[in-house]
Amino acid sequence: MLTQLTHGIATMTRRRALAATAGLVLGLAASSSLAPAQAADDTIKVGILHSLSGTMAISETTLKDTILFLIDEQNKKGGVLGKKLEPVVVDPASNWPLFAEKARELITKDKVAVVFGCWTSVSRKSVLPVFKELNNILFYPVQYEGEESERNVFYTGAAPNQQAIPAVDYLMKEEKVKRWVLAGTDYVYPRTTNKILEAYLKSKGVAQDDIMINYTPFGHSDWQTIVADIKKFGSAGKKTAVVSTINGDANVPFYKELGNQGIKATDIPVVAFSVGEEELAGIDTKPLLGHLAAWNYFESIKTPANEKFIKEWQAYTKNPKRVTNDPMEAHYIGFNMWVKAVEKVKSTDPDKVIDALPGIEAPNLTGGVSQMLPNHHITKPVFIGEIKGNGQFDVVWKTPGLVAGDAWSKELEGSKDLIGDWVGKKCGNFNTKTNKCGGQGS
Amino acid sequence: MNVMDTRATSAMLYLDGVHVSFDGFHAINNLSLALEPGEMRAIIGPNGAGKTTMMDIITGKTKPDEGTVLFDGTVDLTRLDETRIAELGIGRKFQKPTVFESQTVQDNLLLALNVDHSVRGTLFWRGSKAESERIDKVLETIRLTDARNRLAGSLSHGQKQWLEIGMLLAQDPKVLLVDEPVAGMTDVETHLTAELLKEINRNHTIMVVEHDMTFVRELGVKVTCLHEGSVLAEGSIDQVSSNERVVEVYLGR
Amino acid sequence: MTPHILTRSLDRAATAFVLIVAAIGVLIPLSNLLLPQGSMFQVPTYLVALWGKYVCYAILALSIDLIWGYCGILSLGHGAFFALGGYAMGMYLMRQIGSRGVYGNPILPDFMVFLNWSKLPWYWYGFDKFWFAALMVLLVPGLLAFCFGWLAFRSRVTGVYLSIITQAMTYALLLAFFRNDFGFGGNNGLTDFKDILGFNVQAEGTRAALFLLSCLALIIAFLISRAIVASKLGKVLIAVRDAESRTRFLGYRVESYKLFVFTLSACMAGVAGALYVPQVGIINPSEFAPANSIEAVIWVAVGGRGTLVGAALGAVVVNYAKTFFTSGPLAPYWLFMLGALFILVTLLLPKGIVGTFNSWWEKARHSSPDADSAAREDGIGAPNAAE
Amino acid sequence: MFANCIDRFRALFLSILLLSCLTVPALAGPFEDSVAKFANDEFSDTEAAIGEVAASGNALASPIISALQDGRLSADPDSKKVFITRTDGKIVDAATGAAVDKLPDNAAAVRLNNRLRRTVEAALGGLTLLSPDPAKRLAAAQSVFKSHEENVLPTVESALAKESVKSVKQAFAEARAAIILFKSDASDSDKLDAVAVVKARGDQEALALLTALGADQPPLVANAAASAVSSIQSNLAMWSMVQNAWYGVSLGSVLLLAAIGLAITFGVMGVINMAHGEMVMLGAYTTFVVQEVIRSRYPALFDYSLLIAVPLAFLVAGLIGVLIERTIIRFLYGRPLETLLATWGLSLVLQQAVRTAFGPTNREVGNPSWMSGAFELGQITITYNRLWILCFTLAVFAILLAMLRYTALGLEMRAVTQNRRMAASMGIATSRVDALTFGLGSGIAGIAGVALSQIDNVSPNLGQSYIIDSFMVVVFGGVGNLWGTLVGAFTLGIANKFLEPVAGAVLGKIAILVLIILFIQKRPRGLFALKGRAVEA
Repeated sequence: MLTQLTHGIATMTRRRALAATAGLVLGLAASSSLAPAQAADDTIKVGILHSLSGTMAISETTLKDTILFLIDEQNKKGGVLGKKLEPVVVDPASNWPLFAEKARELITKDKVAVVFGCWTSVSRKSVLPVFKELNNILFYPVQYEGEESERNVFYTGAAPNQQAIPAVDYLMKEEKVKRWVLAGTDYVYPRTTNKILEAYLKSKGVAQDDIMINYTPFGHSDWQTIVADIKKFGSAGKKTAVVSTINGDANVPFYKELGNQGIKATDIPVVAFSVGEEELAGIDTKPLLGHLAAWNYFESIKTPANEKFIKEWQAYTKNPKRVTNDPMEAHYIGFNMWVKAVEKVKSTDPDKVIDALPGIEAPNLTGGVSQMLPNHHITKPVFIGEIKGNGQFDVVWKTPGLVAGDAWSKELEGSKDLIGDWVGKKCGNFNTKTNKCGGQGS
Repeated sequence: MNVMDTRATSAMLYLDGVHVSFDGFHAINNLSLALEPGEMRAIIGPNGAGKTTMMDIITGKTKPDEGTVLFDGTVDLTRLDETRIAELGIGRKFQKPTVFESQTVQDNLLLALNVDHSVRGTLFWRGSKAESERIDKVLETIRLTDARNRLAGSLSHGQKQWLEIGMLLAQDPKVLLVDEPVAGMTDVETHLTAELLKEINRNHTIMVVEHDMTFVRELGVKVTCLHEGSVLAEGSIDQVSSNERVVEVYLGR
Repeated sequence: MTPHILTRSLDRAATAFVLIVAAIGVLIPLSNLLLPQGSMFQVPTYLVALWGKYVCYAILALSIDLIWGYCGILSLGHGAFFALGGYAMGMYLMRQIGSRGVYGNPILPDFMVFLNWSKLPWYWYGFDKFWFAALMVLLVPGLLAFCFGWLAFRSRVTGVYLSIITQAMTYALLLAFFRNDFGFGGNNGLTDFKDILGFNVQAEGTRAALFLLSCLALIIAFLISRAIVASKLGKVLIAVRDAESRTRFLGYRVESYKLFVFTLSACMAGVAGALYVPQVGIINPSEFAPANSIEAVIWVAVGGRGTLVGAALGAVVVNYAKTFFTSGPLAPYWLFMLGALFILVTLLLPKGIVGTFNSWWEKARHSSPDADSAAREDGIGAPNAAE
Repeated sequence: MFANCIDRFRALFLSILLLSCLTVPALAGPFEDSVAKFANDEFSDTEAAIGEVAASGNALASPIISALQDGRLSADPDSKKVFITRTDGKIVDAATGAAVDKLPDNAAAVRLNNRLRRTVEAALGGLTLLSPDPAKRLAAAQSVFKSHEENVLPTVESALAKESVKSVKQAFAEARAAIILFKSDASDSDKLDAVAVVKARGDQEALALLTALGADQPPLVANAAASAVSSIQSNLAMWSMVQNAWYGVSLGSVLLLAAIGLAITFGVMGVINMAHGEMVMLGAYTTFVVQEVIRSRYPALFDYSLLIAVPLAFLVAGLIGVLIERTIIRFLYGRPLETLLATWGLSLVLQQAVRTAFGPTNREVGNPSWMSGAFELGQITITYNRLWILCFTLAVFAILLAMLRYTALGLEMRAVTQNRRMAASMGIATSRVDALTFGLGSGIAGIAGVALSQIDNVSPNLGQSYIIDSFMVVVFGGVGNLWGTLVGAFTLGIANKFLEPVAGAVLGKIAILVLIILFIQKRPRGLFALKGRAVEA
């Protein structure tokens, strides 16, 4: 019955004729095969796979708006290959299996040329088999734990070497930090990042005793004990810093507790990898003055491109206070790269676009030009920003040039010999030691 | 306690020195009572006298703080749970008629039948001629043959009371505890119920709790009056109702 | 005389249901495989996977209905059994990847390699064999349900209290499976499956077969449930649901009945989870989220509590609505609809779709008070087919 | 030996320069040139400028540096002019002290990073050791205690001698001890005395100082320091027990606050309100709206924002509660499981409604000044917000208890819950009482939201994170008993906080859940269960 809703009344008569035999099944088939829009010829469809409801809506809604904004801007310029871009928005509702279902729907039913989407690693992992099976393109805009290079995915967020390691370097050099607290939410990104950092710190001569690792559940709200522990750990006579991979929601109570227990950035600085302008919008940042974040983009960076982007974004959203953040810039870069690749091969055929993408360059918003690498990651500058009283960041340090994203961490035993190379080797996990594709080998 | 070695008493049901309190309130206070095999006993008493609590104790729903509760002179009921006590042969009809409303009258009786009550037994139950004959017989006794396929929930109040008595019959226990069987019944129904109970009494021991004095009188059996959790008076209905303290309790002091 | 347990359970409506599910189970895969792509009547693969998912949900709904609809046990943690079954299957699929993982480690799954685990934890042993995994699919949820139920039913935790501790159970499992130390892949769970019994999980043929299997499992689960509710055991369960202590005073060991049906239901949920995982391609801790379990209860409520067909139907209808409303312009309002559905169904349609239909049907043919047994389908007062 | 503190010394070095300049005539270059360096927007130039300005002995040095610390120092990159915005809002040229009408358009605040902030702090600490304000002297002494730069010793000693305020004198003594401890040429006996002073201080920082003391100390001193360290450690270990207990009580108060409304709706009325968390969320959003209005219209009232929000949150959540009861719940009495499902649906609707109205992101709710910061009690830190929340929770609990016991509504509520028919026949409008009771429970949840907005995210998901915990508290404590809820909340809070250091936050939480499940087996009706016939009905 409900299938009728999905397709036009036009199909009704045909369906009714066949309903006598195996109506339900065939009806289902008819409904689905006729549903794809006939408009497919004069527009290019772009899938947007970001949660609009549920727990992840807090972060992902903005990214949906970003892509809509970018498509709008592109269409003003005449679209791509002379066709308008048509966004297809779905809501995977922060539900991981639903991500896979929606991805399948976007590719099979809506026949999109490319998908921009996902935030959490698990959502990306969930849709990965779908993109591989149906051979389509996913642009993933969020910093993540690395250890992945897939033919169908382009990672425009930071790999650990584009965020975590430069941040630690900064603290070591500029703040002379000798003792480290690695605090994170208990899931894959913090676990992996902390593993990488631990190995990196040890390689720099930091003793095991000088590293404290702590994990908390998602949405942890009672930070009293942990903040007290950090305070205690920090009073051992050596300069101490906290490297925080605490996930979005838990940050506000964490920072509130830090502020209230009187831990100032001058005593124990906290450098966070998941706290950006959007997250700070929910906190009174005065007590957090001087705590740090490492990103590849800050709204406060003054370049003409960034100022133009912010102005147009705020005009598009009709909200003069709307902030911008790093994953938005990642989508900005990714979207422009895709457009360039499509224009280069004059086709939206995923195979052609995938092959064309490595090597494509697109300006980022911080004054540089990012390039898509053969491992499907991009080059990005790394900035360290200090939290200011107005919820923005003040860039205190940046890498001299752009840093190339490593798909595989050099610090981890399992992946140090691996590289991703979809141009020469056509392989995401090429082992440079055995010269073979397929991981460590046995 | 010399409970287990010999039959301590010839009584079918034997309560001695039972105490129960709920949060400091003494619901049952040094209650002693004996019910001989084959006897029918009426229990009366004002609200809160502990009648229902006493039944709860006998059927294992409430555990007494102290005291002896023996069944058939040997079995210590305070150590058993409701299911075990029911299996021993003590059936109970509740104050508020409690039948399985969403099932048919016939199924209600079927469930009450004293046959294999294990999970396996019921899963592979196939029914037998003997069983359906017994159900037919009980239906006849409680005058619900015509209503056998009706849902129990659709019965009238009186019919539900009877159905519950019928379930007791199907259960075929040694002792029947009947809590206010005629509450809400018409005079005719009350009379019929009294007849029914007397008939059942021919081969079952019965304890009836009732407020309705006409009904108790009609039963014509030994009466025990409870008050504040202990026995106030015992004897024939005339003896009890002429007892000064009973009058005092019922009419207020 | 009462007929055999199996024949007794197949009244007209039940037979119709079984036939429809069987037809769907055969025709959808056939249409998908045999008809040419793009043909009007070809069911695309993505719909096969989607409907496969619905069918798994239908089994889960059935298992919830068996305990809630018939025995009055409202479990708000049934998703836990579903997820455990899924994890057991996921572990098998993980082991089947072998050296095709991104790190190429022949034994360790990828997530263990990148967290520097040196060897396989003991509880992963045996999962490389399908029979073992299949056994675990039944055993793990069954055992958990048995232990949990044994404790809870014996101490007579009932009603709301039981619902809340089942919720605590699934919440505790959610937190535990989130932990990477636990060895089940943490938040990401298990994914990137390649083969099942030597067949590529993404191949159309495998999908079709999995769909057929799911339908088969639904039929079997339905028949088992039917057999139970149509037996005297079913009457006892309803008795427990309606008047638990009365049942006890009749000499039934209520806790055994509850334990039996709860454990069975958990096993069914486990099977549903196991079939779900290869079709969806991922299993992760979010399946343990209390919200998921509550949602599954709603499927049953929508379809009709205490009617097996209703439970299955409810699962399909609600999930279809979810698929439909989470795309397109209505996407941001999906939660409004789901929420409103909960409220409206409980207020206006307390018997659910099938239950309401049944009573309407009963009323329509009220002229004969001794209603035909088939008309009542597998409704609450499942009548004796002997009449 | 100083290797681990180099950056502190760099900072201190400047302040020393500065101090010496107080007595020695200024040797630095033209003051204006130094000040102009602030306009270069380079951290290295800013650092140099701080040093030079501090060393200049110019009367403007202190105002410039405090302005820099507070972000009131701005610079015009084009004209290289630097300005101080004084606390009274007046603007002066930093180089000359001349008053200026307004800041140039392109003037921006001089930026600092953490290292510079420490430099500024140290410079200011040196400048303020002799400040007339005792609070500033105290802060300066504490800053010296941390940095223990030996060149300040003479100043510290002279300050110590002059000091009349006891607590400040103590701080100076400790600062002096810290310096002596690290002074290479101090005598053993002086050092032993210093160890004793630091040991007497006995806190984390004393411990840090003593641990940082290198191995190259004379054996006598090293031994004394080692024994001081172990004595401080064991003392702190004892305090950490107290600390855990306090954290537990504090967590318990949060749980109680979240659960107390539920104890009314679920415990007293038997309504399972899964949308309870959303009532809490609505309270938090009410606080947000109140603060927004105050920020834009009456900024002076900000400190009273919570006091204004409490009654409003009670009204908002309470009225919505009444509405819910009248439109949904009253049709579902006696069907607890259906109520559960309907209210869960409601919670989804409310969440998404708030998400639509206020956006999916966190909203900023500020802490008023009296809710910020912390104080030390012995060796534990007590934050004001937690303390106030505890007091607030207990007050709400007491008021609620009194209300149930002494008011007419309370009496009617108890009557209706105990025997609805009887109450109705006695002329109590039961449906009105139902609505009011539910409204009361919801209103209290709303109040809880005001308090929770101070420690947690204000986002549409706020309620979700408390609902399961709240139910656990009520069920654990025993339904129908407010005291049970109180004891339940504090028991769970304290148990959680003692488990957390041992098992970690995640395992601790799992352990608590498992313990509750097992506990319910033992006492199926909670800690304080009602007994007797009535509960079975």
